[in-house]
Amino acid sequence: MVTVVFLGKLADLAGAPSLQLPAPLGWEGLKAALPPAVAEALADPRNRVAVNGALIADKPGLQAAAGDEIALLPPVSGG
Amino acid sequence: MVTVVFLGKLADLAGAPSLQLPAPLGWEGLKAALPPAVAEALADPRNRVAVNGALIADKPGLQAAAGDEIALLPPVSGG
Amino acid sequence: MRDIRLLPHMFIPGTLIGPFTQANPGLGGVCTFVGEVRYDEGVEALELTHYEPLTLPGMHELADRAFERFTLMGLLMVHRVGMMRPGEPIVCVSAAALHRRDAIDAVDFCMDHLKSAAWFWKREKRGDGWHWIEPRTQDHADLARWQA
Amino acid sequence: MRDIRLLPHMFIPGTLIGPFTQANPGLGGVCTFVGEVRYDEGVEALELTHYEPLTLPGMHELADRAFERFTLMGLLMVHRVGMMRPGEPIVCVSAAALHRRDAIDAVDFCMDHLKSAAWFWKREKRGDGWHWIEPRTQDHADLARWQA
Repeated sequence: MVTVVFLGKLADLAGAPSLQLPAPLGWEGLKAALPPAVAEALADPRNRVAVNGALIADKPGLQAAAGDEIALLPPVSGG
Repeated sequence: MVTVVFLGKLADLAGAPSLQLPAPLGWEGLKAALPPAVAEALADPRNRVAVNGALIADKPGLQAAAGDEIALLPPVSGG
Repeated sequence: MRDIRLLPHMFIPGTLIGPFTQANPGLGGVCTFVGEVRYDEGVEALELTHYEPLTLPGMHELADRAFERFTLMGLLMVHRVGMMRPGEPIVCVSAAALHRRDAIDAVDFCMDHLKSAAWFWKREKRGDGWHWIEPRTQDHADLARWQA
Repeated sequence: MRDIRLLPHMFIPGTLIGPFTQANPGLGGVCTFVGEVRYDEGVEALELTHYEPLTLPGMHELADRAFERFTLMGLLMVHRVGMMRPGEPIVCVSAAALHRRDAIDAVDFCMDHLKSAAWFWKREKRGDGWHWIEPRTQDHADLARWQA
């Protein structure tokens, strides 16, 4: 399985802090498995994606294997 | 009497932290009563003069009466 | 002396700063900033979410940059995560240096980056539920000062 | 909360900063700078002379200007006078504000002025006697930043 972690507002959109999806998982597979609002948000370049703690530059090139953790990261918020 | 207080390096030049001089005391009287090295240093505009805690803008206009305190202040040093 | 931490529980800044200062003998100055959760009208609680694999390494990278940019003897950077109440400390950054300019600027630099370029997501609880907080325009302007 | 003092004896900054922070409830941040007498090669002691009728009023004027220039809730400004040994605290400035920028800048502002525009004369004792310390060029440059 691949763990998908939702941070910040994306956790609200997803309705949960994380999700388990079958491995292997690519970009299209990820989007198809997510709630539509989250899949749509991922198109926004301000929402970043990390695999096993490393940010990826090329989101459509995402490749996750069994045991990997994908994090979906909206812009940081604070102040 | 008028008290004359020497601060910083001027205390070294004067050889004492303060001095009592007869009142009334004007600029020329003050200079004449001070050790020559201090009198000379007073010509330097960076050395300021205060009477009773107030800096004076016009040093030659100095007028001190009995009980007054004159302070001779070299540039501050710190860092 | 370098001490970078995420804390899931309440802390008392004085208990960190005393030992930090002692751990940097020979320093000329220590600058410390402590941020607290403000008593904003109607705010009952504040929650700070982080993502462990990015947040702590990000703070270490920020510390590396501070050590490169300023002449420091020590740097303490402690950030709360989790649920907080108004009045509780949320962040403490302390820098020790031979000269005050380095200590003050390093704290300023770290705070600006922690506020709007570190991996934290902050939301506050009001009577009508939770609200995500966006960085203020001022925070972005503060951060831009270091990019020259 | 405003606390401006000249201290003729050793002090422990933590004992001032804790109560100062407590005295400004609702603050967003507190910035504190503590300067210590450095262990400079061969320096045995440091003496700070002041002139009471000018030095303390001068610090109060500086505090007035800080309150005018920044949005502050509180300001603590404590300066040692007299004889000090390396490692002892010499100055402590702490500013409390709703926003960090005001707190940090107020401390920076006060320190720059205390260092080169306040009525103190500093000399250090070395093996061959006492030496007066001149402000560093950097101190004048730091001060000039606020004159724009």
